Amino acid sequence: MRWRWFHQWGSPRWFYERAGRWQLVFGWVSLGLIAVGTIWGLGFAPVDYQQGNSYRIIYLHVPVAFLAQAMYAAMAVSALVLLVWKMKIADIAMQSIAVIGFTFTALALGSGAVWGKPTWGTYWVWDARLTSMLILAFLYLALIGLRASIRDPDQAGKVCGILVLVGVVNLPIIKYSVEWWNTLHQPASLKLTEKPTMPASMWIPLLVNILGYYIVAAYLVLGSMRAILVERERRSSWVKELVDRV
Amino acid sequence: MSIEKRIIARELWLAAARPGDIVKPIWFLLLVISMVPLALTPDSELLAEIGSAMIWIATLLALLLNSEHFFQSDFSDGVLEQWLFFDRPLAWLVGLKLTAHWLLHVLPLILISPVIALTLSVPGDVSIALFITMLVATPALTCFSGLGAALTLGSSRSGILGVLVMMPLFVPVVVLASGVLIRAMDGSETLPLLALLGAFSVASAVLVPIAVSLAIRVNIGGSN
Amino acid sequence: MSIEKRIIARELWLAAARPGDIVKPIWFLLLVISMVPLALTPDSELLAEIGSAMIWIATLLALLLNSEHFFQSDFSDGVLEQWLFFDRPLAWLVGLKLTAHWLLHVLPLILISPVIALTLSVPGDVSIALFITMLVATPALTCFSGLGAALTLGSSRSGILGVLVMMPLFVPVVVLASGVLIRAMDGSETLPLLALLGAFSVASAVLVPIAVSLAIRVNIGGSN
Amino acid sequence: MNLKPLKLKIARLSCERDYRLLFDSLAFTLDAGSILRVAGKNGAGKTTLLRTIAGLYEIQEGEVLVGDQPVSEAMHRILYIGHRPQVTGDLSVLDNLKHLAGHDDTFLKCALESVGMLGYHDSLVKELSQGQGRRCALARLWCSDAPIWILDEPYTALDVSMIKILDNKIRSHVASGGICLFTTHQLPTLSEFQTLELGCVD
Amino acid sequence: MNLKPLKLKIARLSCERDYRLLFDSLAFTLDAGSILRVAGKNGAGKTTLLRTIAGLYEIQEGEVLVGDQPVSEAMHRILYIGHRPQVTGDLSVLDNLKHLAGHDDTFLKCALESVGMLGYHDSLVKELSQGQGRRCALARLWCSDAPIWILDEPYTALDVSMIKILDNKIRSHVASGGICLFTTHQLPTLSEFQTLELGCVD
Ligand code: HEM
Ligand SMILES: Nc1ncnc2c1ncn2[C@@H]1O[C@H](COP(=O)(O)OP(=O)(O)OP(=O)(O)O)[C@@H](O)[C@H]1O
Ligand SMILES: Nc1ncnc2c1ncn2[C@@H]1O[C@H](COP(=O)(O)OP(=O)(O)OP(=O)(O)O)[C@@H](O)[C@H]1O
Ligand SMILES: [Mg+2]
Ligand SMILES: [Mg+2]
Repeated sequence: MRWRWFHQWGSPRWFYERAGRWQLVFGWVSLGLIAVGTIWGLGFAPVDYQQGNSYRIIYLHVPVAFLAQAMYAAMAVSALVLLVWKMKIADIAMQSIAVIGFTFTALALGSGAVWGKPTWGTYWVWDARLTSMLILAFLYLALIGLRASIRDPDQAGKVCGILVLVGVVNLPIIKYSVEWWNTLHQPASLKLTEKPTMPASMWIPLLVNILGYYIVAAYLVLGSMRAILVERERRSSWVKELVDRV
Repeated sequence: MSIEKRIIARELWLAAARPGDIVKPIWFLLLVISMVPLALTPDSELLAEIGSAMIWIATLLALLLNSEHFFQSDFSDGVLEQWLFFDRPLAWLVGLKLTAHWLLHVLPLILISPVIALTLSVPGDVSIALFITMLVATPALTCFSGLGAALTLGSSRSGILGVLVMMPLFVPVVVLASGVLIRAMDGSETLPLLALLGAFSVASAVLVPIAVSLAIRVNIGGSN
Repeated sequence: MSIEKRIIARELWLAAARPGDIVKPIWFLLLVISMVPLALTPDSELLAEIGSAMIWIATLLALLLNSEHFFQSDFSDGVLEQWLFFDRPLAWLVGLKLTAHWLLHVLPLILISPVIALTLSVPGDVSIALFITMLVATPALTCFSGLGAALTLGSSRSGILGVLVMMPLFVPVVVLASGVLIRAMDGSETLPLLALLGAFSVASAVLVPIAVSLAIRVNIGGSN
Repeated sequence: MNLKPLKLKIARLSCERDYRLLFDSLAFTLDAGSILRVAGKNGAGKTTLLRTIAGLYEIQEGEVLVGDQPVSEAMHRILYIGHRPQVTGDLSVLDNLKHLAGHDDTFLKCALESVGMLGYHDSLVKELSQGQGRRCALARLWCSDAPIWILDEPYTALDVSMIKILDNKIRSHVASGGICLFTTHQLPTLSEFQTLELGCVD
Repeated sequence: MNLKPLKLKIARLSCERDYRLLFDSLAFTLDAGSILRVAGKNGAGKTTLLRTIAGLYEIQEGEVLVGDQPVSEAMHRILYIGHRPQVTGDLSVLDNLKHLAGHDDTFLKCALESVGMLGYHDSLVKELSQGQGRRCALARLWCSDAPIWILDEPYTALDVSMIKILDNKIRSHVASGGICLFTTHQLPTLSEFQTLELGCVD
């Protein structure tokens, strides 16, 4: 069976153009939302009575932390589509999401570490959630490394798909086991799980930001998919046409 | 001979032809463990405290490093692709190979661990717990490292890349196992955790060979 | 291009072709280090105490594992035997290769160690001592593991065997280096030990390539 | 022995590598008793074609039918010997054969005798010369009951006497109802075979 | 180019493997401009002889003199291409040549053109077909100024056109004062060469 681009409908070119339009929309919407959320959060939300102004990093930290995990789920869906329906576009999605997902994970770790210094007095502790986030970063890295080590893109896609799916089974187990491990012998001195009871003027901008980051993720994924698509199809006629037009 | 017997027999012949493969991980374990007091501290109380965890980490590494070339040489001399022509599902053959590997290469490592625990003055009941934990946890680890090796067959000089790819997946096993050890040191109940570990091992022994066979097919050149 | 340039250039091309070879040891180090709190304890005080030694052992392992195939692939595809036809002493070429290897594969590992020390809450001055120790000690270790790899070229699936053959030779280096670390934690004078380590490294950089070239000749088939 | 007659049918088979079409809409049927030589210059795609037919490479487009089954379900009816040694250097000649062919010792020793390697059954494969290693891999032809043989450059490294032995074996295989596909750059000394010339696509 | 004329002298050369005498008190001298084909059946010891002469195997008994020097001190005057690929799969064709032969790009591209591999200089060797890989290894013949060529089964996996190219190259090498030793099981299409038949010892 030949690997298809799409199930029945469309072609790489169709995707390229359609995705281009959506990308434009997503770009502007997310820009608006993030601008509103961030300016509101940084400039107008009230100061936290415990943490002072340092809490404001939440407007970056929480959205990226959410996305770091959501991206893996999206990647798993792509992997399933790739291996079951053999749609090449799913492979491209997987490749894009792996890099962007890793970026978000790294941002979450980085912003968390920066936040940890004023609140906990240290950049890093081996807390359950932090550790499972670190493992997630490793998993993304493993995927990127695995893909980079195989020259043939089709082969690399399938192999990465297998790893992603195995990872899906394992991620909840990792999360559960790490949480359990930590609660066993570490006094619950630092807990991220309890939501700070925030006033609405704090969490509404947060919500706006979260939405904005989700859309910006979609924007980034579409953009990187288009770039990979053109690069993989560089010798096909439609890409040559496209290049000629520019 | 049935195909099953031929697969198992070959593992035995290979083990006889390359005795180093069996001795290497044990040797590695011994050396890493003897580095610990050298590089860290000869203080026997601290050693007893961290001893079982150290043995566990070192065993993990020894096991992983030994399985890094799990399929590599068979792949590059073309024997692995001949398995596709056997009248059996590849996943089944892979399962056999993994089992043989565990028996020949991992079991000796487990059997030696109580002796090593002794040298680090780990208390007796903890070292028994360590022994049982290894017995229950290593099948899952073996399966995962086999998967890592299969996934990276196509990459140039895969080497330890496979192991590294799979390491994030080892985390649950490592965490559960260290839970058992900590409880054993406290003297509290370890059975539920061991049962969990066992379930994990059984599940991976059933499912992972399928993923491995897929990965091998893809790396040989597709056909699925 | 002179033969020297060709040897060095090839190492660069290979590093570019197999970026995994550079990333792998770093990745290994990160994972081993993150296994320690998982398997042992997340207690940051205990971690700070054993942290620098852990990093040191893990770096050692990462370095060794990376050099296990030092000559293997060149040997089996026949490029290494072509070096005998070059108009230069083999020991000189081997020395160049070892140097390039240290720069490309070991140095990154050293550069990253202070960051890792941070995650294990190792105090700042100890982590500086760790950094310097590594800088001074790794040339000797690289030479020795190259020798191990060369000695075992002829044996089947040499793999990590070479490393294990050489491990006993590492002991002096490990002992000296851990001496530096312990003194750094106490706050006492580390310079004499570092000087000793440095002398050891220089001596092995001069002498070991000769031994390596002999071993390679023997394993290619004699002609001494 | 006589084999159950079997057809090998290739339909619309295409393969592209790096945007270069190696073969396009290839179609032919091989009946029991036929020999096909795949010819073409270096890089024409002979190995690729043989491995695709053997089921080792994914079929990009088209079909390969062994009897009525797609090849992926009928690989056990194929004997494939390719460029790679297909034997393990660290094992003895006999153990290698036992693993791949799985008969008893006396039978295998007969097979080794046929390829002139009887005295070597206990030697490790890696201690053999190039040609002796190939002979040992080819000994599998004497142990197999697969009707379809796919041989990629089987004559490589063989001396004149072994080439004759191999030719005879192929002849007797197709005489008893088998099919043989092979490649070679040397002019084969076999007499009756069809030739498929690759490399005329672009 | 014209090479400084050089003699290759083999005296009393013997080799034993596993208590089997492969060759015994072999002695011959090759003058500048001569071609020697080493023949013999599989396992006769051709590869062993060539590698011994090239200085890769330790000399068990006897002497190999390149000019007046023992071979161990004159290995840089020898170009040896053996069974193994002699190239690195992970590097591009051009980088491989650069490392082994060390000329500049334009020169090497000429060499690649001679072996019909010009379009492939950027491909990784492991992505080439068997014959293309061999061609890439043989391209070194076009870059070398070593007077003595030792080629172990150079024709393996080559197609007819490349065999012709190789023959011409060998011919022009000896015409300019070189020496060439080679083995092959195919009847070589070269015209003037001496033959040394191995395998008559026991
Ligand atoms: C490197 C360090 C850190 C990492 C890796 C990290 C990771 C995460 C993750 C993964 C989430 C999302 C949780 C979810 O999906 O429900 C999250 C949420 C959050 N984090 Fe962090 N965090 C770090 C440091 C911190 C610090 C220092 C603070 C503040 C004291 C903090 C406060 C929060 C809060 C308030 C939330 C939102 C609450 C929730 O939704 O559960 N984090 N963090
Ligand atoms: N590494 C080795 N260890 C032991 N014996 C060996 C080794 N390599 C070769 N031999 C033996 O030496 C003999 C000669 O081998 P050699 O490779 O020289 O033969 P050859 O003439 O090149 O044969 P071919 O035509 O098959 O290439 C063979 O009988 C072989 O078994
Ligand atoms: N792994 C690979 N990745 C990319 N391209 C490849 C790969 N293997 C082969 N090719 C390309 O496919 C083409 C056909 O290769 P193939 O091995 O089928 O040729 P062949 O006809 O068997 O040649 P030869 O006579 O040299 O054995 C070649 O041009 C080669 O460059
Ligand atoms: Mg071929
Ligand atoms: Mg030979």
